[in-house]
Amino acid sequence: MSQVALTARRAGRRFLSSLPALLGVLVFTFLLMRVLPGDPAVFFASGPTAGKEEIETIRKQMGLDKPMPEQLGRYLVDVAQGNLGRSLTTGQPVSADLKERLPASLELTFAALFIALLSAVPLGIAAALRPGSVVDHGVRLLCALGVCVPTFVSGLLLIYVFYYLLGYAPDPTGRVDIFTSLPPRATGFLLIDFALAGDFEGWRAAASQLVLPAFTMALFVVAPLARITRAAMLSSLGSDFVRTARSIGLSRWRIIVVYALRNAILPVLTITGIVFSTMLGANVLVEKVFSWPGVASYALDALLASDYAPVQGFVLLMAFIFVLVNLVIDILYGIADPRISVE
Amino acid sequence: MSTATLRHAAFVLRGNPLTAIAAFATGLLVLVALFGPVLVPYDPIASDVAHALEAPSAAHWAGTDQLGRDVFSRLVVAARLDLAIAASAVVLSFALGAVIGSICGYAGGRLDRAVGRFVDVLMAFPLFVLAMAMVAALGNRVENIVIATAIINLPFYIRFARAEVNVRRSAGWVEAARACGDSHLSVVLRFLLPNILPAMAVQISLNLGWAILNAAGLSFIGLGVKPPTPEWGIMVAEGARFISTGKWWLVAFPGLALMLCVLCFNLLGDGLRDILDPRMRT
Amino acid sequence: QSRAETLRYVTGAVVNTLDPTMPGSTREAFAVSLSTYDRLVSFGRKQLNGKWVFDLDTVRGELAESYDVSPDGLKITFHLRKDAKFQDGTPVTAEDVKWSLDRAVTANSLAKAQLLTGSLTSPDQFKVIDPYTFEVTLPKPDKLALPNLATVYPVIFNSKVAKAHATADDPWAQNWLKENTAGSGAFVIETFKPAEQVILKRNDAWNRGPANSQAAFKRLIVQTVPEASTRANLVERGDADIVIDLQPTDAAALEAKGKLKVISTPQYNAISFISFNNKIPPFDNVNVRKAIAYALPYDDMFKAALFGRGFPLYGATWTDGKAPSGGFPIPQPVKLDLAKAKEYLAAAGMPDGFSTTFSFNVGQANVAEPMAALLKESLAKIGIKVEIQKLPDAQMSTLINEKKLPFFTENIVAWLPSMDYFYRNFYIGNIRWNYSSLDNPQITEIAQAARFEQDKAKYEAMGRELNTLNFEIMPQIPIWQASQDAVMAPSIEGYTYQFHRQVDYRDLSRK
Amino acid sequence: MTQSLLRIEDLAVTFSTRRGPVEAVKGIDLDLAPGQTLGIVGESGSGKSVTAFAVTRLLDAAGRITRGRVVFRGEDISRASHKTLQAIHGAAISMIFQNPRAALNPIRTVGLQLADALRAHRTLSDKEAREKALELLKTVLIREPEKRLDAYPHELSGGMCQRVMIAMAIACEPALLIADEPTTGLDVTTQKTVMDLIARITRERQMAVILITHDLGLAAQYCQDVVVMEQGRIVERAPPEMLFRAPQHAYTRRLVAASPTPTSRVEDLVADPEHHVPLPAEPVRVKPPAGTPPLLEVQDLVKRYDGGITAVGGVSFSLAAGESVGLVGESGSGKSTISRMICRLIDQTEGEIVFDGRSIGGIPAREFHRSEFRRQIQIVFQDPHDSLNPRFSAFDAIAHPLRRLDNMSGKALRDRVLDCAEKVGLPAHLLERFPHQLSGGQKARVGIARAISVRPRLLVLDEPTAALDVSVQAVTLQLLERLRREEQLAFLFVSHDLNVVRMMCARSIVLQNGRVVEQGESRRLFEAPESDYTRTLLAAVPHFAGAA
Ligand SMILES: Nc1ncnc2c1ncn2[C@@H]1O[C@H](COP(=O)(O)OP(=O)(O)OP(=O)(O)O)[C@@H](O)[C@H]1O
Ligand SMILES: Nc1ncnc2c1ncn2[C@@H]1O[C@H](COP(=O)(O)OP(=O)(O)OP(=O)(O)O)[C@@H](O)[C@H]1O
Ligand SMILES: [Mg+2]
Ligand SMILES: [Mg+2]
Repeated sequence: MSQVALTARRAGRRFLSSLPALLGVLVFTFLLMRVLPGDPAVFFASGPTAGKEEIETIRKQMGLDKPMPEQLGRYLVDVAQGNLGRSLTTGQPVSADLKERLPASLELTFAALFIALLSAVPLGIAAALRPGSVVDHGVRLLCALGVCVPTFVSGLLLIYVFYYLLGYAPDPTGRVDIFTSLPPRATGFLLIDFALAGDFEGWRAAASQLVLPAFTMALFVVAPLARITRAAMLSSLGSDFVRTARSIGLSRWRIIVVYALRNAILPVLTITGIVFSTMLGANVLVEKVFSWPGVASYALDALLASDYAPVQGFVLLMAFIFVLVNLVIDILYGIADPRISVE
Repeated sequence: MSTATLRHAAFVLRGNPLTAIAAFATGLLVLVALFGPVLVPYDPIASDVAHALEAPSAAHWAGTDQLGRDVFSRLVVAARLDLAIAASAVVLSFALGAVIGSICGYAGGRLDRAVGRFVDVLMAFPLFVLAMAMVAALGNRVENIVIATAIINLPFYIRFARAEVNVRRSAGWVEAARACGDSHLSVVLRFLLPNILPAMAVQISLNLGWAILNAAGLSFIGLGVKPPTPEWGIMVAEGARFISTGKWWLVAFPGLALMLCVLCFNLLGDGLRDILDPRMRT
Repeated sequence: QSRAETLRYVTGAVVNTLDPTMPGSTREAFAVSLSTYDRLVSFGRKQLNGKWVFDLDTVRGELAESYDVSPDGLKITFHLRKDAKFQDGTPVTAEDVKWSLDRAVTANSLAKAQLLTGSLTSPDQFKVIDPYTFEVTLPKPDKLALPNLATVYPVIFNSKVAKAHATADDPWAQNWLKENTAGSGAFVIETFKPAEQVILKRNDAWNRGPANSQAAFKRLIVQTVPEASTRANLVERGDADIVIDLQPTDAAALEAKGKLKVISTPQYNAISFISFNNKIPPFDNVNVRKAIAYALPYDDMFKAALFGRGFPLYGATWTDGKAPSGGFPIPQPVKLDLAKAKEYLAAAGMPDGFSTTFSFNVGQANVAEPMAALLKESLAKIGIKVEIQKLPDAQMSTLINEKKLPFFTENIVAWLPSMDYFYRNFYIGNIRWNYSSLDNPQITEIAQAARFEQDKAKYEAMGRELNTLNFEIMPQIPIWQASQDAVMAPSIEGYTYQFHRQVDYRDLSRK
Repeated sequence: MTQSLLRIEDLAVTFSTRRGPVEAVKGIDLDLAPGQTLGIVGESGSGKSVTAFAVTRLLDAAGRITRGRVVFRGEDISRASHKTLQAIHGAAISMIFQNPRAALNPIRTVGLQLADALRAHRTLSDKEAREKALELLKTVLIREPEKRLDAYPHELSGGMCQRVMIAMAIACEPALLIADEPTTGLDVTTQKTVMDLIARITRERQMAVILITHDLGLAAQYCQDVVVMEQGRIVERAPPEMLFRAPQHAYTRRLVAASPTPTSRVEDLVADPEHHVPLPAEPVRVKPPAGTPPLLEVQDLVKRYDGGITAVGGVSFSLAAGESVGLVGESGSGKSTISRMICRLIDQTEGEIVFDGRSIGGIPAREFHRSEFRRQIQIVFQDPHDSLNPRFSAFDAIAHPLRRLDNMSGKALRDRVLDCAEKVGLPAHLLERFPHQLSGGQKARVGIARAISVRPRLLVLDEPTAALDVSVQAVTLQLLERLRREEQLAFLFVSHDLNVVRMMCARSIVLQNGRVVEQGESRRLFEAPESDYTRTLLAAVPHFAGAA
């Protein structure tokens, strides 16, 4: 179908047009990291007898002895070849680390987004159906409550209550109970891998491990999602075409779902994209609190250690995902809204 | 503000008790920020190790911290700094973002695309990590926390202002202003900017809360305001370390203050949206 | 294996390599290497105040069955155990020992600098006598030569396996060994996720435990849990078996609850300092340094920041102003005395005080931050205005290395905590660990001489002289030795405080 | 009328607003026989739509029927349950709305929406629904109906959208069709085809129709009976010939007089003898000495937008001082583009503009605000509301060009503003108000006052009355005419209403697709058009049959 071709072409064009932004991110991060006053070589040469020589060794290893423009040039060439450098914190190539850890972050983010959407959209709709009512105010208060606690506090509290006091939740130490044997890695997403392996015991272990951190993260994004859903629903419920739908005698549910909601989904989709990217980058604290072996906490440690390569790699990855998510949202938008593909 | 706007605001507030409460609480908060330091019972940074980690009592309403400092006094005194951080960060990003965004939205074309690219670069950054990196690079002084928070907010303001101006730029009154002899720049600054202000007020209000949380997050990983200055974020971050030992007051009270403050801003933002929503006006 | 046969250890730090000599390897990596590799010798242990600690003075065989030192102290001969096998089943021979020690002194690694302190510098010093006899030659008799071989670096590799993975660029197989082991240790790596977790299983063939036994646990989990309070929760709920890096407050609380076993050992090879850069005014003035030394609220700091968990190094009385002992460190005769502090300040020509910044790093914030707040408050009373600066760890170490921080707090650790070792490594030369940038010819001379002093009494006298001198110059203020709080399930036994301040998993067993 | 289809008895509707309850419809009675076509006319806000929505019970949540009954086929539906209403909607009563594009779901294909309408009341398989939908599209005379079935509303023109709307409305053969301003916003030519279609279909199916409009001509042409509403009340009901020949009620008289017809003159527009101030006589134009350049001369003006749209493709004309020239053409023909170029708000792509003998086409629009000609060419915009900065009071709006272009301030400024306000008939006490506190007519006056405050010589009027009610339009047109005669202004008058142009302009220019089709004396042009296009335009203008 030409619709598909059109969408593909638009997506391709958008992707190409975002490449300069990626390059910008790359260079900017590189420079930002060099501005950091910490010298990674000194930090990692922390052995009890570390001397000048050891520091120099590490510096040479990292290529820090070269002039800055040359370092940048080398870095760009390396990145173009898919080499993101080596992390001093883990001693592994950054790309390997990221590959290992990204599924963890993604799984968490998806789960959180899922929980958030599942609660935000119905809440938003409920509020929009009766604007100004008790329900509306209740939803508003509920959402505002969610965003007003820093994630690290809500995370620690949840752990305290559900793990320490009640013992309902498994120990908050990563993606799966340490005594559960891992499934063969197919996708890196434990829920999927366990399911593929047919290990439902394991699946449950992984899922229960996921609940608290995902919930902590979701709490924070329910508000913007619900807010947008409400606004979009209000505006589509008040629109002319909904009036038309009423005038031809469609049932109330059909009007709400097929006419109002389908149209209201569009702005929600846009926000979901933004929320997803910000969550992925901003769940540093949640990952820290829950010992989640994701990319954000990885970058945080590296940042505090002035370990350049992982931070640069992480930022590049995030930017790339950002572009990708935008692309996906764009395509979805194109599918959901036929008006887009013209213009 | 015209009287009609005030009247309209009063009307919305009456139908919207949450916003009214939030507005009242925000006012209270501002008062605390202004006069708190002269009202508190104790010196917020004077230690008293003999009375460290005492639970709330009549002498110390919110208990004492690790150094025996009065938590309540610290909370009250912190209000000023926290509000100042939030306000200045938001004002900074708003001022920059609104001007840049309006100009782009009005001018369109190449400039718009170029700035759009720049905004894309910023947006593509994992923002919290960017803030961390900036604070780490510039040093964790209050100014730098403000700057970092402002910069990570900037793209949203630019986009918002751009979109708002874009829908207005072909309005009759914009062309009329041109016909009356205004230059493009003056149209942007004197006509469009004031007109998008109300819409941006909502964004500002929501962002105020977010800025405070952001500062708290930075504190949590050790990049916050310098000790021993009282600041809610730091107090929560430090208190969080005591959750497991049952010293609940150390995290509960600052957390509550933070929560209340952010809650107020959020509810206020929601309310503002209603006040400013033209559809609510008849 | 059952849960009881598994040891789960949680830590805030990370393991980043399996080769402990890799530049940049973390402390947790050392701990893992203790279980995966054997060394020629290891330290014994002794009881101190009812707690097991390592004993620097007993060096016992590990892969070596025994060793002899020649009368002139220049030759050490090791007789290897004949029943020792690498994890691939091949026997451990003198060839392997030679290759491993050659690597230690040749390759660019952490081992090189460490072994230097024991006069071990060249492959020429290592000789294979026969497959089970190995000889080390020293240029001068050196007390630290043997202890150095018991540190974490001179691990014995399976040279055949390692060589098979060596390349022209990497003759010592450093890249391969980073992620793989070729040792003879008590445990075998099962999974290694850098910065996340390491799971090890018992090497049943290993017999270097007490009475030639195996390790007690069948399985060992070393897991990174960044949040300190979560670690406390884990061990309290019995999900983790042992943890050593809790916050002082959590350790105190858990001890008070009495459900768990808490073994607090002052880290007596480590010292926390309030340091000045003696080259940056006004700290180049000894009276300023002394003024500060008398203006610190030691007791409050010890109580509020450390919850009293450690060994204070202040508040002593030296009768005639001379150090009573030649050991290091010893409690200093300082205490909070603002009148005296003011006098010193006046003597320094700054009766009205001055302004300065005091730095500490983020990683130590939970102790350093309350300490800094108290310090600031107290110094303000004698007119010194302090601004507190909290630095990310990498920045702090860079600034210290560049000698740019005027006033800060830091810790040091000595693996081989003899008096001269401390003075030589922490008070001499333009090196990072010389926090005070001290350059005192007298201290330098005595410390260097003490290194090779074999006479115990003379050595003690030298120590006393150094300590006295050190107190007079006051280059920095030792404040305490913080405790290592090992919190463990009541069933865990055998915990020993080790020189590397990590848990030697081989020590532990379950009742 | 023995058996009435719909009977409205004493219907009243109240809205609750923040200023308290507002009674929008204040007790109306109406009767409609099956197959009858009834027009409802009246000015904006008179309650026409509210009546329609009340009948169909599609009112906003804020509105409530407070009184009266709506009897449909003998059953009172003013308090019927949700279920009953759902059964009636579409099947017995259906509606067509203004702005057809917004009234269709933008992300659902036309075919599906038609199917929705069909299946709301019968069970049909997908295939049957599609076939029925296709049939409906054929009924409403859409070209290539098979293709349109899968089209989205944005892929159709406004007229086509309205046809789809009609198809949806008749899908289930209702007995009553309510059309609320079905052609507002459509071109005159499209308006005619759509109205003809509605008329034909309803006649064929013997459906009763309520046609709501503010265009008296339209009502006259298509309805058997017309009711006039004013402020929520019905003031008169009569067949159109009667109504327009001999209006009974004063309001109706005013309305009829204010509606421009092919023969009306500006002088006669306002039928309110008390307030009628006679216009000054047309000033005698002294023939300028030979060689004097015209005030404005436009040569081969071309405007191409990015994307290759040629909005204006080579237009030339000239305009003398004090002259009024009309610019007509259907939507999109380039009228606004030309006026903007002449006002130097946008740059032309090619061509020359000469003002008073001096070229101004060369001054870029960006720089024109510094030019001495800025004050000489002013513009009045289409939508009076949209053309006022919501944050400026009326005073500021009028004073703005004076401050900017004449650097006036203080008392001089105040005097001049008051002077201008008086000229346009704006009471001084309104000057402190903000746009949203002014009525449409008042806003139009502010816009005009602003334009004339700097004493321009050329006033470009871009559809200055398109958004106004007829009676307000009449007053505004008179005002403009007076200003022109008194101040010796030249007008470039843009409009799509041929009757208005004919009345206001001595000469007219007809545009189609950015090109001049015909130009000349207005009277001649409209009486004996030379081009087919002008003829179609004229034929499409609705007219009162036999009106004087
Ligand atoms: N939702 C509402 N809330 C409050 N008042 C309303 C609402 N809808 C309509 N009204 C009021 O009811 C009156 C009648 O409005 P209505 O829409 O019926 O006018 P109309 O005759 O259709 O005018 P137009 O020609 O502009 O469509 C107006 O004064 C209007 O302000
Ligand atoms: N900014 C623009 N970019 C691209 N095309 C435009 C732009 N403005 C107008 N056009 C196109 O130029 C053509 C002429 O538009 P213009 O607004 O001059 O028409 P008009 O005669 O004033 O119509 P209307 O009666 O609807 O106001 C139209 O086809 C329109 O789509
Ligand atoms: Mg209407
Ligand atoms: Mg136009």
